[in-house]
Amino acid sequence: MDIRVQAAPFDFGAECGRFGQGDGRAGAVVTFLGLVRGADGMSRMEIEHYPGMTEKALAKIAEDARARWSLSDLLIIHRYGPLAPGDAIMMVATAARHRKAAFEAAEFLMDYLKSRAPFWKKEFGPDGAEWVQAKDDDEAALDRW
Amino acid sequence: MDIRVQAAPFDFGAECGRFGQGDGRAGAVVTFLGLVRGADGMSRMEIEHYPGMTEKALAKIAEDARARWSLSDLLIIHRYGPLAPGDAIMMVATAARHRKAAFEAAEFLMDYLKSRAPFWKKEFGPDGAEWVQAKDDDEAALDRW
Amino acid sequence: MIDVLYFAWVRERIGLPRERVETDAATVAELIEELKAREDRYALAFSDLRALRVALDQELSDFSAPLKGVREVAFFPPMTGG
Amino acid sequence: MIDVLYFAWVRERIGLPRERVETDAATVAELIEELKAREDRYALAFSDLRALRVALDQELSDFSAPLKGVREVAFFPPMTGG
Repeated sequence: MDIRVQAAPFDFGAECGRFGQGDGRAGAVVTFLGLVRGADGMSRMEIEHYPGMTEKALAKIAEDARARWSLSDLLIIHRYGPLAPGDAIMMVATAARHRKAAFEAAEFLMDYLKSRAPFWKKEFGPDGAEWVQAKDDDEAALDRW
Repeated sequence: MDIRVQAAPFDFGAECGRFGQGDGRAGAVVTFLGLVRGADGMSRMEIEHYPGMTEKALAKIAEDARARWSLSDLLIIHRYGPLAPGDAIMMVATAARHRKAAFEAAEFLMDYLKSRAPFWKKEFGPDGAEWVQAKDDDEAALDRW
Repeated sequence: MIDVLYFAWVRERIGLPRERVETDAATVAELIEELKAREDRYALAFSDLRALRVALDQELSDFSAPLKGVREVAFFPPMTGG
Repeated sequence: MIDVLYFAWVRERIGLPRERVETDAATVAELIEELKAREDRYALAFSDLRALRVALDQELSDFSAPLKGVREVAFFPPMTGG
């Protein structure tokens, strides 16, 4: 299990290559990568976070996932600071015996990361800067767990 | 979009590293990796398939996914032939604007691959060889789509 | 003449991966009856149709489907890919 | 004395990321009323509480929660990570 909050870029391919494999326990690995989209004329993004609370919130979300599904491995990486279109923002990965647990745990992590980890995105576009608004959908996504 | 049916190993990390990124269209990438578990004393596995039908079935499943979700990229790799515990059996990857579509499309691909693509697994263990039996769960998983 | 293919344990029970069959069977079910009448190994392989699937010209089908125009019939157990 | 932290547009409206506040407020809601009474920029930042979230000692909480024993209060908009 590994949780990282960092300004530095990470290498999604390299993380996937070494995640959850090699011990023979996992039959299923699911990974999710969140990227800055280049659409809508956005030129850059900045992510602010709450040092201290971020780490606690991510640890809690990861613990909740591990209590609910039997996972042989789990990874969360989330960046903060300035980002450009195409950049990797964050990733999660889960490993389990069967695909259902790996998929469900990855979606659970994403749903809680979206609405319960203290990150805030600000987009800089042709019309100036704007804080990304939380979507009602994202809050509603928690209801299924 | 890329679909490969092959006896050769593939490099999950390298595939993840070059999938769905770089064009700025995707905000979400989901990947799934299926591995041979080392549990239960299994010493090796063999996967048989139906050349010709396999390619058609996978193309159909991929087309169905693309008709249903707006995907900026899609990848399916499935191996056949002899495999050892820890080996990668197959992977799928999906790229979309938002996480919901990427997750759903990846799960759709997996559910249909399990029950509609002509692959058969045979496991070799301490008590001899046995064809893996399809699970009722796997057939039932199709009902949600 | 029709190509008949067998996969997984169906192939193992019948003892060959494919054969050309001379038949006037109108449906898959009739073809199966003809094959079962041949030899015990066929009767054994086709003893429980619920455990079998059929593809006609590489598309999943069912036992009541007509064989007219079909060039390739394949029998196999439920698939276990992924 | 309590540390009060602001993030995202709350930080921008109030114009600083954190401050130490001398207060006898019993609840978060009372602390907000004290802050709003200070200056327009506070009144503006706290004008719509539905658009705000609060964390007490780095755990999400709510506006009716007591402040007794709390060392750090943070105000911010709904989170948008992932």
